[in-house]
Amino acid sequence: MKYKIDIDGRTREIELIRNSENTRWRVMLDGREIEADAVRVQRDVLSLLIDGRSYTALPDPRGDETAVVLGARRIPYTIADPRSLRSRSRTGAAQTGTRLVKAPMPGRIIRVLVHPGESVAAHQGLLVMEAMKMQNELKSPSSGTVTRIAVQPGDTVQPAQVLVTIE
Amino acid sequence: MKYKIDIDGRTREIELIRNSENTRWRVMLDGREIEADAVRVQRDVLSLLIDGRSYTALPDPRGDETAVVLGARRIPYTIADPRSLRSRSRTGAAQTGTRLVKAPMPGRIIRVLVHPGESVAAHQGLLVMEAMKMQNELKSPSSGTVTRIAVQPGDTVQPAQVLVTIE
Amino acid sequence: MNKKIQKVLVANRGEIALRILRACRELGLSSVAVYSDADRASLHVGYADEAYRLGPSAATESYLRTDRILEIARQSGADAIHPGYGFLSENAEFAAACEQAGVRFIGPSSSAMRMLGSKTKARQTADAADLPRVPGSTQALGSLAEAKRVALDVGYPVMLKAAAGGGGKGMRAVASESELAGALENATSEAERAFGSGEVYIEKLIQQPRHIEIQLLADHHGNCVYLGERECSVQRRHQKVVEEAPSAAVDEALRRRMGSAAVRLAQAAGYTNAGTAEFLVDAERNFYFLEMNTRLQVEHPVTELVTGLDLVHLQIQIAQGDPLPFTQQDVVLRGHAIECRIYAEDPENGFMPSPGKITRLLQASGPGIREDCGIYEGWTVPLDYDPILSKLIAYAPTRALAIERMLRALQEYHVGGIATNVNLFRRILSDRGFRSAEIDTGYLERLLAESSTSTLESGAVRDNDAENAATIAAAIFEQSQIAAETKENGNAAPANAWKATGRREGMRL
Amino acid sequence: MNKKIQKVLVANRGEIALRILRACRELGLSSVAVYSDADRASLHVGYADEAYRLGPSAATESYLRTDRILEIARQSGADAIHPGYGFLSENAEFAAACEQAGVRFIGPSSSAMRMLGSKTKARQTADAADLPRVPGSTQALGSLAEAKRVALDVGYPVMLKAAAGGGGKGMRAVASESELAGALENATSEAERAFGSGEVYIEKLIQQPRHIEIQLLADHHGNCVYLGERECSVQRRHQKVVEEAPSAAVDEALRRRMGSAAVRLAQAAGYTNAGTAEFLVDAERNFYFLEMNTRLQVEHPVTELVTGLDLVHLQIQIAQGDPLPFTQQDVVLRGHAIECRIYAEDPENGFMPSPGKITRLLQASGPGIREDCGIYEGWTVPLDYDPILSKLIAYAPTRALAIERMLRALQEYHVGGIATNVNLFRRILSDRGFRSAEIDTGYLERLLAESSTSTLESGAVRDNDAENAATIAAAIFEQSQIAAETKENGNAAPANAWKATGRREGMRL
Repeated sequence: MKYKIDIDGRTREIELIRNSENTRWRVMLDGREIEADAVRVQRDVLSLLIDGRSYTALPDPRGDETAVVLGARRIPYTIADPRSLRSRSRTGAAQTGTRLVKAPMPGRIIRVLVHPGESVAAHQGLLVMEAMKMQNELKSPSSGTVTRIAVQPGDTVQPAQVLVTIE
Repeated sequence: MKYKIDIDGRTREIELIRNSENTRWRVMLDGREIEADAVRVQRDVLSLLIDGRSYTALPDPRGDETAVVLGARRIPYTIADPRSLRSRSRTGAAQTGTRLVKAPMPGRIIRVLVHPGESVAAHQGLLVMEAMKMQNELKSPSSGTVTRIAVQPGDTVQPAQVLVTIE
Repeated sequence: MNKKIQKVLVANRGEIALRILRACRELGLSSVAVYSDADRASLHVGYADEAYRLGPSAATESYLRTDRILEIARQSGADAIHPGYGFLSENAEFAAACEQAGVRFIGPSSSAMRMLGSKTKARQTADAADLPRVPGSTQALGSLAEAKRVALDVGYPVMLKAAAGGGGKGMRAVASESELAGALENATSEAERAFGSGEVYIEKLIQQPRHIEIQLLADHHGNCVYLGERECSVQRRHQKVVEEAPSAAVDEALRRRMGSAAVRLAQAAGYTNAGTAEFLVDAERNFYFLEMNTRLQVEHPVTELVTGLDLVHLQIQIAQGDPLPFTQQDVVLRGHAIECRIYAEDPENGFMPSPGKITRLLQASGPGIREDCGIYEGWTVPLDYDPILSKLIAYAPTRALAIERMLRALQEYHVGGIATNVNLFRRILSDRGFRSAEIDTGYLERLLAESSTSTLESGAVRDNDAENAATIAAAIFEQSQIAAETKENGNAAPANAWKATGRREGMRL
Repeated sequence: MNKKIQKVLVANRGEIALRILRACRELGLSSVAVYSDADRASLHVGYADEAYRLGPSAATESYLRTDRILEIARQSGADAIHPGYGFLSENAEFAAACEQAGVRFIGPSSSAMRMLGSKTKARQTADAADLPRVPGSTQALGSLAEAKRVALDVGYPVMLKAAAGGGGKGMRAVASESELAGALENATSEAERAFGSGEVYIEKLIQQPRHIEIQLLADHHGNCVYLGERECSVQRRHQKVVEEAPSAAVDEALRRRMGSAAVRLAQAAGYTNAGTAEFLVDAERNFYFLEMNTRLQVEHPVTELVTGLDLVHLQIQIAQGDPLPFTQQDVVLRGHAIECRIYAEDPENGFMPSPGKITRLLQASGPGIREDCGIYEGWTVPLDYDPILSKLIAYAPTRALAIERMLRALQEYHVGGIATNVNLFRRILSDRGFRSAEIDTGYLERLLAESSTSTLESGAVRDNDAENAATIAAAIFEQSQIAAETKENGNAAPANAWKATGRREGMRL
């Protein structure tokens, strides 16, 4: 199986070839051959030995995002290979001039800090939301103009509910 | 669903009735009605609240045996209800006058302590087996006569391999 | 007072409920848990001998329901209530209601709590006991005009603080008069919502202070000892993030002075049980009394590790009238302990809380590691409460080794499915400033303001071998995933699919 | 000697390999694991920075392969080898080979090991250092005739012991001359198989002694300190089962006498690194030197907890030539620690080992609990090695509380799929004799000989409510099971099937 994987700021081409029924894999990575010894430990934890170096990796999907945890690092990746089902479902969602500020989690709107038509800078606070006993300011993702405010103080909001529109 | 369960030296008749889509169950146990609140925690751990008392139970199958772990106790049980698939597969294996002493685990025979035709008492040592760096004496399950010794010192044995026959 | 406690109702949830229930089991006491609907599947419910439903998930309908809790205590025959921290733990009315109901409140008397629980009252008590304190008002502010007057009096910058406060709520720093009105409104409304009281007072802002607190124990026989200090300067928005004992800034002489001051305060208030006197310490090692926490603290484990004592055991023994089993001279500090508060929050996204299902949990253990935890794999972090998941605590002979040990434990720790602040601790504990103990209450905000490219996260030299390993691991996960989706019609979850495929393809178990 | 260690090869497996690898990480040292085929998926392989295959599963083809281990050390650039306990840890030839290869052996010099490692040699050294010791031979027995003569000389009952022994192997008690021939044959053959040497010697059997040992640390600068004692009397077949520190039988004066004797012995042998002098202590508190263990002990954590020190850190520091960072006066014992060795063995079935797959693992944590563990859920206990799974260690201010804390932790602990001795610890720690510290090396065998109906296992009053709960739980498990088998054609494993059904039937997640 061959893949293109976008990982850590690079696109890598990789092909996995099982050697036999043992734990060793032959890997072609960007044209270079690597011997890897791979064993599953602890359900979904992978122990990898490459040239004597020992790595422990586990998959760490969060929402739509796929990632590998390797040691202290969490490294998101996407599969560019067209045979990957998941990569296809993640296309679309192109960026336009319109930015939607959505509720990141359920909560309650405490204060609205801007009004329709107001110009805002990137990272300027738009509204204050309370969730899990904490008040957090939701900030503008970019500079622009507030075109719509869909909530008012006291409203209970659900995850991904659109709160403010910036153009 | 109704069951007969052999547990802790008693045979109990039990019927489970879900109240609704919440966590409460109505239970008929030996004709007495009990309200139980049951929730799964930690994959296979069951939290049971009965009359305010809190129990944590988990299934603990070992080989053929089914058991419940409740607090510090492991309580084996068998389902007597004919609808249970597992209870059926566990029938047969009736006791006769012949006792087979089997290897409980892989290992090596170190010494044989009896000879064919010898009379043995219950719990008398029959042979010494080494497994996991420890030497253990295998004892006779009952009094009787040794009719067959299927191994000799130095033999490597597999689990459930018959070592000695006692009649 | 001399009848022994038999059955303890734990009026709390999460890690602290479990920690108290463990103590009950160790002391041979029966225990009663209470739970909201969001917590039916939480660990504390299964750990107690008895458990009763309080009500819906909102704290106001469950863990803050004084009436329900006392009713459950009565019905279950509990003769003592441990309030934990937060919720009703510093509510003098609740303590008084327990006293009236004949149930022991495992904490101070309601009268001592009234003298110390409100921050403004505590400041009056501190003045009477001759403790140095931060200049400012000892009364709640009546109006914006009064606030302006007091602020001018002590001089800007000032701090606004909720009288009933805790956990950093209802606090605002104010640099100049122009910010005062807005800050007062914010602090008042936040305090109102958090504590049911909008009382706010003013303190002078001490520049770059350390936040250092003294742990106290006082029994009903007039014995009061201090158990050394905790260094709690690593804070974000006035919430403690990392705590340690002892403090690198406190020597034995300062410890004795601060400890004696704290004991004086407790004795002036007729205080009993465990309690904590919080101080600010400035660069010249002057200390200023801030407030008294009349309850067990989140960070009590670091004190337990360096003193070898069990504070919850001692709380219960004190509550049933036992004298303290040791004196001040018996208290010897040994080694160093550090606590990391693991929260369901995303430091890379404005510290937004991240409730949700914990799909994977790998925990740390081994030498010198303690975990006080209230979660498990498969548990869903509810929306309704503070997002604390667990406390990871490291003990070692020296501070330097405790830091390395904590880093080792954090490396072993993994929470999957939700965002946590685990990587933030790695960053703090690897930071030069923290490692040389150059910390004050502004330390963490300064660290967070630095570009994260300077940290171990992305600043490390590119490790090609590790990148190759990550890529190979991703490909192996993906291959199993696709194989699973193709052959099994995509029903299996990624991890399970990978597992199934791994098995099929002969990967060793 | 003064070049710092950079990279440590850990020539061991299981919990002790992991414990040493954790220390390496904490000290900032690179680490190299080695593994047999049975251990490819074991935790220590993934924990190290590098890992190399030794060979097939049998210890003789892997962990005892001196040549392979030194070859891997050379290839990986490891400048030190930590042998752990067991395997090559007391092999003077291996220590000498390390010395010749220029790799530091983290243990004593081969010459000190030769003076103390063989029990017969150690007895000669002890005589020279004027230690009280058990009467008997200081030479290996040459013949049955010689054995008979020595035994008659010291008087029956006597003990036969393997000179190279450890872990209770090659030991036999002999009550009278008629048993001597058979016992000698058994002891010799067991010793031959276990240690590659059939050398056996004779000691007088002390009646109902306690087994108490002194932990030592000695550096290359002439400093040697003792870190108090461990009480190891709870044994079965001369194998330690429960260990504690301190011993209830040792007061400060006896501790000082035993500690000084142990230091004298170590200094006589030019000993460096961590080591343990084992003694028997009789009812009159006379102590007799037994043997010296020239390595880290399984039970070292109880000493770490009461001293606050880290013995593996100190071993590494000593090996690289650092002086001990403290003196005898700095060593202060505080509190009490107990260790339970959790084994894959079935106490209800003659302590037969129970290798196999661990299908479920719930671990203990919280205040005062440490676990040094080498297992995980899904791991298969191999056939080829000692069946130790984990060490559970409890620390508390007093012995009584440490016992209650351990019982609490054992209640939290669950290993599914294989038999373990967890319930045996519950029985021991609940036993009146153990709780009053009336223990000697025969204590456990006597307890095991008692009818188990007198224990908490089945002797408790029938608890109808608990029986009902167990029955209801069994029915719920079964209902889900049958539903799963019917609807899903029986492919799912019981637990998973129950899970799936639970979900379908609306049981809260």
